[in-house]
Amino acid sequence: MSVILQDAPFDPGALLLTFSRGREETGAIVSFTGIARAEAGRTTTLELEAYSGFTEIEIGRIEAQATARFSLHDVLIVHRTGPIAPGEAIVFVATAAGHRREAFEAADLLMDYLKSRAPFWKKEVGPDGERWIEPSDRDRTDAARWD
Amino acid sequence: MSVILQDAPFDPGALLLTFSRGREETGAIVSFTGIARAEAGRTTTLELEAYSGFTEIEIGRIEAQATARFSLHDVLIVHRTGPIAPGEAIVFVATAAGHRREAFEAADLLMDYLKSRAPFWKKEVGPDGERWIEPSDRDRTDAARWD
Amino acid sequence: MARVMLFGPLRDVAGWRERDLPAASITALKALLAAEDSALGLALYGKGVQVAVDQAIVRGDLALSANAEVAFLPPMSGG
Amino acid sequence: MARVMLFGPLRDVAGWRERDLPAASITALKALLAAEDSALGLALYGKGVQVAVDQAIVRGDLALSANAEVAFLPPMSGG
Repeated sequence: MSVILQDAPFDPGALLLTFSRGREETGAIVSFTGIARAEAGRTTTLELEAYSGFTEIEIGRIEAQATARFSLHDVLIVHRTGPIAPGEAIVFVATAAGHRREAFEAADLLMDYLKSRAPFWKKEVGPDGERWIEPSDRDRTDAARWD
Repeated sequence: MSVILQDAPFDPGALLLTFSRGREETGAIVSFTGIARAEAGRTTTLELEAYSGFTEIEIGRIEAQATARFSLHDVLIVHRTGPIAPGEAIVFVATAAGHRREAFEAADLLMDYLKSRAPFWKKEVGPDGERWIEPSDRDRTDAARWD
Repeated sequence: MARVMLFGPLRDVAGWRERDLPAASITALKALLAAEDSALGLALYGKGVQVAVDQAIVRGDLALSANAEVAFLPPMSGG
Repeated sequence: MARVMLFGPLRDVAGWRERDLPAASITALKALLAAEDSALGLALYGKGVQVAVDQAIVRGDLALSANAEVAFLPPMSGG
């Protein structure tokens, strides 16, 4: 079980490769990769700020809740911080469980949390200037499904 | 959009790596990897039989339905056939969409279909002999969610 | 001649997977197989067994063209 | 002295991210910041701004020990 925040780009395939190795009793692994969209040129960079230390602890708390709720064998969360270019991965979540429903639901819950409540501040920078982003209404209602 | 059946083992990480490359407008990629469980020594090999040609067409039909229903940008389904050892991947499904809910639900639907209705015949071989497997009740009710 | 294919448990019952057999229709083919091997005959009429001709599921009887591929598909287990 | 940290839009409003400031409590610290920069003061009392002391969210006022880390967290945007 781990939470990694990093400025450096990462490769979701390489993360899944490591995560899925040597699992004899895990029947199901779900991964989610969130990618910065170019929005047809409207966004040139995404800037993500975390509160180093605090952000990892808060995410780790939800990770522990999901692990207990869905009897997970393992979880990995990797999240970019700093400037992110279109096409680059922002977030990677992988869940390992005995059966597929638990692995799917845990990844779904973790992503809903990360997209709406995790301690990040996100700015979109484009040709028309920059703006701070808030969670969408859909992000909020998605997250409320698990309360 | 593709369906690949193969006797050779595959690496889910390598598949995700290729699948996620160069996507500027895809916001979300979900992957599912199904792994043969050792069941604490009860299963030594899983044997999967497909009807070459027919099985790909049937799976491709559901892939096309999921693509339309969830506005997918892309889908990849890779499925092992032949003898599979514990710890080896049996199935890999990846979905790419603009937003995460569509990517999650499409992968979920495809897996429910693959686990309960896809044209495969599956035999478990262990120290106590061999037996043909049928979908579990849970597999059937999971699949019925999408009808 | 039809190319006849058995899948899953049907193959275990019959002891073979693929054979070329003379048959003008699905009904005639089933009767031929049952006459030769009663256990296989019983299994072919079993619950949930579907028939595909040239890779398309068919219901009821159907005349078979020369070189037709006839597959007997027991209930699918999923992957 | 408290180590004061601003995140997200608060940092843009204030023009700085981290400073050491003398303050015996959160209330005193907010008053000090508002006296110095009224736009920041307004933002700090804005909707949804949370305060963390030594990386734990606190509600209401709290006395600050020497070397306390005080972070002002505007509504989180998620990743």
